[in-house]
This record gives sequence, C-alpha cells and structure tokens, in this order.
Amino acid sequence: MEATSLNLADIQKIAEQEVDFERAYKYRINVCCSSGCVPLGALKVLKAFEDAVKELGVEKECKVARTGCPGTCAVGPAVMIEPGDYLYQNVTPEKAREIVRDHVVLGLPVKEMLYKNEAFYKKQQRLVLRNAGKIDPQRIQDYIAMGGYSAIVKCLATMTPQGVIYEVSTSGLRGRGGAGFPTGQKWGLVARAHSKPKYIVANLDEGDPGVFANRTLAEADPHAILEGMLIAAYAIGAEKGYLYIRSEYPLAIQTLQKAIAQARSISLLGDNILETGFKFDVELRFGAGAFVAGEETAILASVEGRRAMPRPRPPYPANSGLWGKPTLIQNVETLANIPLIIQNGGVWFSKIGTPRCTGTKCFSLTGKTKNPGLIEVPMGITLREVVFDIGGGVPEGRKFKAVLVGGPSGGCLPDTLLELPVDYDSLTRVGAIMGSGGIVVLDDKSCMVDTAKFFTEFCVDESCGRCTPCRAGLIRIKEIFDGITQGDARVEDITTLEKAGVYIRDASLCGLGQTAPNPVLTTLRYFKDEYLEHIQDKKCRAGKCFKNKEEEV
Amino acid sequence: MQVTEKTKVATIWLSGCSGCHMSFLDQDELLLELAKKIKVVYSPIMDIKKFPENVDVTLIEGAVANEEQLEMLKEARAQTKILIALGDCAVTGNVTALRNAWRDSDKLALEKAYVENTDKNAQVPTDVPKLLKKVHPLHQVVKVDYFIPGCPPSASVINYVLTELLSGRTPNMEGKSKYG
Amino acid sequence: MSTDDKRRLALEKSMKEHNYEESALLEILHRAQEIYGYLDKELLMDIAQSLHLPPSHVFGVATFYSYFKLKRPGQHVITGCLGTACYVKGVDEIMRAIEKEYNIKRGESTPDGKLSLLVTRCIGACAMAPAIVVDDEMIAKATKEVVLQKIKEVLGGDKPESR
Amino acid sequence: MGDAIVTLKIDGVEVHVPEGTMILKAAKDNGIIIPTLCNLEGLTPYGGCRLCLVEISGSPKLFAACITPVSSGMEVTTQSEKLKEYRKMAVQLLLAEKSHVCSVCVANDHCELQSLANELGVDHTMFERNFTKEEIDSTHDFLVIDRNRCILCTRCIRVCDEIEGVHTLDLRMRGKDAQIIMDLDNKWVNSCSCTSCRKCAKVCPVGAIYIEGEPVGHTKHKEIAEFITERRQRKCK
Repeated sequence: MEATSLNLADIQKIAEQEVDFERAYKYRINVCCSSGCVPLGALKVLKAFEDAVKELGVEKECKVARTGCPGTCAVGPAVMIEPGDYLYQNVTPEKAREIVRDHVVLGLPVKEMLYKNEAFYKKQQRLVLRNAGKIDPQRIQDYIAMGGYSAIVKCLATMTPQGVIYEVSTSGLRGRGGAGFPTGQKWGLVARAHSKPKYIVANLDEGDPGVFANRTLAEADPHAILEGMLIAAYAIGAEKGYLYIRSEYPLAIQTLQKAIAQARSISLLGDNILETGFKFDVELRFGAGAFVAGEETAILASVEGRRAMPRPRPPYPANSGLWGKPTLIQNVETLANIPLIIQNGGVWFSKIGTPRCTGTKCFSLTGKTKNPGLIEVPMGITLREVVFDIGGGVPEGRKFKAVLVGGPSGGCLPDTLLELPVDYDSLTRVGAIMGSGGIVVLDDKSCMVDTAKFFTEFCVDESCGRCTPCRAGLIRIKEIFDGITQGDARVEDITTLEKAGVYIRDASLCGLGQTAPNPVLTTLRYFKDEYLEHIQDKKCRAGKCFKNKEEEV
Repeated sequence: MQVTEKTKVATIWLSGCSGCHMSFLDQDELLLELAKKIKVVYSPIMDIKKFPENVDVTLIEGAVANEEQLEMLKEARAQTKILIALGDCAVTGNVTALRNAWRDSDKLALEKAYVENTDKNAQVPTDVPKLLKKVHPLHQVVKVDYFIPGCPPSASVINYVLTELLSGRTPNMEGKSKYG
Repeated sequence: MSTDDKRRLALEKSMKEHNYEESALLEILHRAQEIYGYLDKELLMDIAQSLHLPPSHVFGVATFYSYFKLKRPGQHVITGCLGTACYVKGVDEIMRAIEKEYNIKRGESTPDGKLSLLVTRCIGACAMAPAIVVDDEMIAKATKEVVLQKIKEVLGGDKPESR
Repeated sequence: MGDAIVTLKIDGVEVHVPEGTMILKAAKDNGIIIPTLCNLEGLTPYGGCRLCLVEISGSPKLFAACITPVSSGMEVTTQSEKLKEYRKMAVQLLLAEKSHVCSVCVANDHCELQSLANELGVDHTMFERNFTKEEIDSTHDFLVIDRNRCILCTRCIRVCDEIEGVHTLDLRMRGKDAQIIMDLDNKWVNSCSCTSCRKCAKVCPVGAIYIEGEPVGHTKHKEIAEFITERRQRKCK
C-alpha cells in the first residue's frame, strides 16, 4: 500500500472505495487457507479456483479471495461463495472448476457439495469471528470495508480515554483468557497507575492442547486484534504493545507480521496515528513451547526474555508489570471484542449472553464429535446445545460419556450436567473452568481414568517447578495413576489422590497449579466407579488400560 | 483387659541393621517398667520359630526387600492388633531402598555384592530368598498403625510411643519425628 | 566467507537489531536455532557474552522452553501431536508403533542420526486428529499403516541403525 | 517502603509494622514464627516452598506469608488444622521427591527440612519415596553439590546473584526436571564465573551444597540472615 499518512476521515474513504470496488463483483469465492485447511490442500484449491475463473472468463464478476477459517474444520478444504454464504465442503482442485461453472457461470449452486449442517451455524453467534472466512486477512482494506478501524477512529475523534473505559465497563466484558476478570476494571487499574511508560501485552500463547481459537482468530482477522490493542492503548495511555504468540503458529505469525506492516504503512500504528498525535506500536514476541507462559506473570517474564516462571502477586501487573511498569495483559479474544463494543456501545454488548457473563465465547470443539471445529456461542448456552446441536453428537453410533471443558486443567463433566449453562461461574461451580475455550467430547470408548492421567501428565510436563505442590505433587498423582492403570494400586490410593489434588489446588502459586488437579478431582467426583473398577477388578470398561505393563518395564 | 494379663508384644527384624532393636534395648531401666506391662512373645533375640497368634503390638524394624520378608510381614499383620513401623528403613525404605533408583535393582544388587566386589568364589548365590524388584517401606505393603522414624529412633521416643499406647492414648509425634 | 562466518554474521545482525538487549534473549535464541538448527553450548556462550548475560541464565532459558533444541536433530524428524484431540483419537498407538518399528523412544534420535521421534503438545490441527508430522508434512487423520509407510518413503531405502 | 505504620492482627494479636512489610516478617518481629524453607531474610522472597501459607479472614484462598504484604485491618491466622495439614503435605512431598536419606546425609541434625518434619510430626509420607540418581558434582576444590538432596528452594541461586553478584548458579529445565546448574551446566571445576565464595553452601537449608571436609553444622553456625544483611550493608557503602 502506497499511502503513508492518513487522517481520521481517510479511513471512511477507504471503506467506501473498497465497498464500491467489491460491488463490481457479482460473486466472491472465499477459500479457507488457515492452518486447518492448508494441510488438506487448500492452496491447490485456491489456485484451481483462480485458474477456473480465468478459464471460464468470469474474472470480472467473480473474485477469488484467500480467507481465514469459517470454523468447519471437519470438512476442509472449505470454500464459501457469497452472496448467500454457500459453504462447500471437502473441495478438491478438480471440483473447483465444476463449482465455478455451475455456481458462478450458471447460477446454480452445486447442492451435493454443500455443507448440510444448519445447526452448526444456527446456534452460534459470531461476533469475535465476525470476519472469519469472509475477508482476506492479508488485505487491510478488506477489514476496513467491514467497518474495521472505525472504532479507533471513533475513540480518537469523539471519546476520552475515560469514556472508552466506561463503555468497556458497561459492556460487562470479562477476560477471555480463562479467569474472567472484568476487563473494564482492569483497564481502570492500569489507567490510574502513576508510573510511566505503560505497556500492553496481548496474549496469544494458546498452550492448551486441543485449543485453536486464538490461532484461527489471528489467521482470519488479525486487524481486529490490532484495533483492540489500539483502543486499549488509547484508554490506558500505553505507547508500546507486545503481542506474545506461540512459535508453533507460523501462519498466524506471518499474517500478523503482514497486518502490523500494513497498519504501520497507513499510520494506524506509529508515532502519529491518523495525524492525531496518538502514539502506539506493536511488536511481536514469540513463545517457545511453555504452557505456563500463558499465566499473566509468567508471560511478563517471557516477554522480558527470562524463564517463564510465575511470580507472586502483589505487586499486580496493573501496577508493576513489564520492567516494573504498569502493564495491561489481555487475551486476544478479549481484545477482538473491543472494536464491536466501541462501535455499538457497551449497553448493546451487555445484552448478549447472560447478565453476569456478557458476550460470546469461542470454543474449539474436538474429540468424539461429528462436527469438530471452531465455534462461537453466546455465554449461557447449555453444554447439550454445544455438544449435540452444534457438534451433532457423537459419531459412529457410540454413546456420549463426558465432556471436558477448559483444556488440560479443565473438568470432565458427565451427561447429568449437560443442561449446565456455559459461563464462568457455572463451570467453576462444577469443578471445571472456562480456560481458553477447549471442549473435548468423549465417548464410551474413552476411559476416564486414562483421560485424567493424560491431563496430569501434561501438567507435570508443563509445571515450571517453582512451587512444591505443583512440581512435587503432580508427579506423585501421575505415579498413582500409573499404578491404577497398570493394576498396581490399592483403594487407599483414591484418598491419596483426593488429598493431594485438593492440596495442590489450594496451595499452588499460580493458576496452572491451582487448576491442574481439576481433571483428577472431577473424574473422582463424577466417575469414581471407574476408578474402583480399575483398582478392585483390574478392569477398564473402555479397554484402554492394563495393556502396556510388560512393554514399559 | 485383666490386670494380670500382660500386653503381648512382638518385634521383627527385616532389612535393617538391627540398630532399632539396639535402641529398643537402650531404654535401659525403663525396660523394667515396661516389662511389668508387656510380655515379649516373638523377637530376633528370642528363639521362637513361628510368629504367634493374637499379638497386641508388633514393632517392625527394616524395610521389605525380599519375598520371605514380604510373607513375614503379611503374617505379622494378620496376627497383630497394632503394627508399628520402627525406624527409617521401615518408615521410608532408607538406605536399603537406595537401590530403587536403579532399574532391575534386584539383580544388580546381588551382582554387585557377590560378584563385582568379591575376590573369591564370585557367584550369585541361589539359596537366598528372591529379592523384590523394589524395596518397600512397610506401609506400602500392609496397613501400618503407627510410625516411629529415626535412624535409629531414640530410646525415649520408642518408650514414649509404647507407654502412650499401653495407657490407651494416641501418641502425638510432633517433635518426635526426627528422621536420621 | 565460510558458512560458519555467514551464520555468525546473520546472528550478529539479529542481535544488533535488538540492540543487544537482554529482553530479546528469546528472540535471539529463536533466530539462532533457525540459523544453526540447534543450540549447542558454544553458541549459547557466544550469545551470553554478546548480550552480557550470565551463561547460567542463558542456559536456564534455553532449557526451560521445550521449543529450543540443544541436540542436533535427526535428518528426518517425525513429530507426533500429543494434544488432547489427537490423544482421544488414538495418536498414542501410532507413536507406539513407530517406537517399536525403529526401536526408538519419544524425544530420541537413532544412533546414526537418521531419524528423530519427537512429540509436541498440540499443533492446532485438532479437527484432523490424530496428526503426525513427517518432515514438515502433516498427515491428517493418521493411521498406523499410513504413517509407517510415509516414514519408509522419506527414509528411502536405508533403514536407520537401531539401538 | 513508606514510614506509614500499618495495624493488623496476627493470630488475634494486634501488631504495628511499617507499610510494605511482609506478613512473615511482621509475625516474626512479634514473636510469631511461621515455618519456611525457601525464604531467607536478605534475599528476594521466592514464594516457592509453600510452607508459610496463612489464612487471611475474608478470603477463601491461602497466602504465602513471605510474599504477601500486610495491609491495614488484616486478620491473619498462622495456625489452624488445615494449615498444619498443608504444611505436613509440603514436607511430605519434598521428602518423597528425592533421596532424602538423613542417616547418610552431611546435614543430618543441621537440616531445615529434617527439623520441620520433626516439628510438624511428619512421621511418614503418604507417597512412595523416590530414590534418585541425580548427578553429584564434587569437582570443585571444596564445594560439593548433591542434587539428590536439593529441594529447589533457589536460595543458592539468589545469594549467588543478589549478594555475590556473579550469577554462576541458575536452574536448568523446568518442573520435575529442574536442577541447579553452574554456568552452561558445566562441572563446577570448569565454572568461569564462580568465585568460590561459599555463600551457596552457607544458605543451603539441606545438605545439597556443602563444603567438603567441613561439618555442615560448622558451615551454618553463623546466623545466616545476619551474615547476609552485613554483606548487603558492606555492598551499599
């Protein structure tokens, strides 16, 4: 992009131009090229569409765009044709030509290839993922055309920082990183802190196995994150932001790098943003494979180039964060909500979801589900709706057994809790957590003891080693699990598991340790009979355990 | 319990150095007091072959390292009302369990002792009880009612625990749990 | 200029870009691993000296994060995803099959350095679980047979030395 | 730290301490001893061992006294059944983590972990004890590290960095694999930064770092906190 210095009005102009430009096309073919679809051949499909459009002479009326993920990872490569949001599944390069011919040239959608799962989208409410799968994440104009960056313009032109914080507080938005701290309150704390400079750290260190919501967001709509950071920076008075991202996400990194460069090139980042004198810039920082770095004090240590060991609080990062300066740490999903709140008002947002947990939440739906993928649902939706309506239930005619909510330190919930509304408080009450939004469905072929053991192993590997309960306790739990799954355990071991689990939960220094026993404690709470079966009868009803004893010795 | 009927006490020596038994004997004149209340029915310092039935209290020194000891411990547990782990080996495994750090330590231990570190007639004996894969403290194998750590435990702590138990009280081990 | 010098120059450039700031240690370790493939002690000492950091601090950081490799990886690298979704869908059995076939354990390389078997916690391909990455190519919805076949292919004719 | 004085209650006793004081210190200055392992006056508090957990009324959570500053009107409980059980649990976990065989340890009778187990009445561990074969490095002229006894309190790392100022020691790996290292995980004799100042041995609460040929009791006979404070002052001048 050639323009260098824009002012507030120019954003509106770009948007209008872009809309006009888009209007020239009758059709728009969005090919999902996110990390999910690329391994399935999405880039070849993209090329095939481009060729087919040229070959069939419809390049003037049909635009082929490379977009982010529409969420239906199960049926990739996925291609969406607008208008009408026709979603084609399992598209191959061979099918591309057929689709262009029938749908674009003849105007007849190819019914057999369409994604036929209405419920998947029907129960969703896509706010954070508003642009996912619809815009080209590599073109800032696409984002602007969808109303992007109009929120920061609104802030700069008409709102005071206090006004922005007020709006965010009104919205009731809570941090999406897991703990659910009220966002507006957090911003107020940093804004009121005296010392300077102030920093923002955007957390994209999605370490939970089985969770890919933040990655998809970054790959599909990177500017939404950047705009959220800009607004936050304006509100709290920060001049520098760090976006901490997992290095295992190469495509997301690339997309963000490009987005930052584009934003800089039209003075949406830099020393004099949109000629208002507002100054803010973003730097990427790369994680290196440490789950604990998602913890808010550990991420600070990591951004400072140290071992990602959580440190005690107080002092809280709001007063003493990066290099001892006031720092706002925010998950990227939280940030992506911000532009919408500014555009539509906090009151509008507060009406979505439930009164105590407003808005929506993205979940990665995986495991034994018919429709794995990325979904976004209003807070308060029931687990049943997520698992059976959106997820389509359990495949291969198996029986639903449990659903794991909240990643490796979440809780395993049985079918009796399916009517539970999904929100921070309800989940905590039953021993699970929102975490970073992983929902894994387990069927009757899954062993609950084995599952709890798997998560404990994960937490053992990821423990930083600073505090006794987490470092020395989790490994003991894991060893007891080894005994149970190899037929070498006593009934008293269950008591030991419970005692150790409760101790680790209560006595650990940081969130990782405090939540790590959740899978153990919830499976003990809801599936104790399976533990007893393993210990007393040496029987695993799922047929998973007691297999490998000889091998491991 | 009739006044005339003394509490039946047994002591067992598993994998340990006998130091705990020495400490037991170190109660000196307090032993005389004890003797008024207890009758030792089985002990390595007595010549009794079979572990008796209906024992009230059994003190066990040493960890469980071989199959014979495992059987002995189970037998003792079955016949005893109150079983006490005496000393660090019985409570933690202690020095005897150091071999647990090695894989196949049962074979390794014998080879080290009988082959590598001997000049004459180097061979692994076949007439010793089979070693267990790992050395276990007592409470990993059977239920243990009380623990007296120490290497060896001091005579006064042993006396304290026994006196408390004989008076029907539960010993409080705070300040009396010194390992080593 | 030798390859070594070129690499050193590239590393130096990266450090300079970051003003030799100690807070850029992670970035520089990333870059160094990109350039050299892995981080050996000599390299870590070099970085420590350039950034004026205690060597133990640099070593502590490099070993804290599982992404950094201190040993030279094998010519061919198989990475199994041990994320939740992959585990639920049975990646463990596939890994076991590879371990058995090549007599190698997770996290190890064959003695001749031909093959490394690594695990990672989630590559984010959860909807296509189980996922195994063979030399940068991801096998989605992997099965034992497909993976073993693929490994055979990338190895060509030669069978790696087993332990 | 300001001059303001904060009034709070510890175990029902009203105490007055300067603002910013940690609960642990406030308690100690008023004669209430809270057990600790990783804490050492004069070094940056670490909050790792979790022995000094206390209850603060109004919160369901537990707080590590060494890293929680006092605040006005706070009501702290340092002794309760739950806290005692949790302290015993921490000691049990540490005892079970590595080969803590007191009878053959140089620090026998001078070990803070051993005496805590004694005081708290940890007469056994509910977990199987681990016997480890971590590396013992005795290459240094007189300093020895036996990693099988290390409880990762990091006092040695902190004293090396904050008082001696050389940062020879640090941690490698993480979690259960974490270990104390010298420089680039070198043998001690090859350390390029170690000044052989012996501070690490003096602050080690267990027998993990010790001076060869010198009884541990002798190494540690001097009040460590005093020693460090004195060093600190000397440094300031």
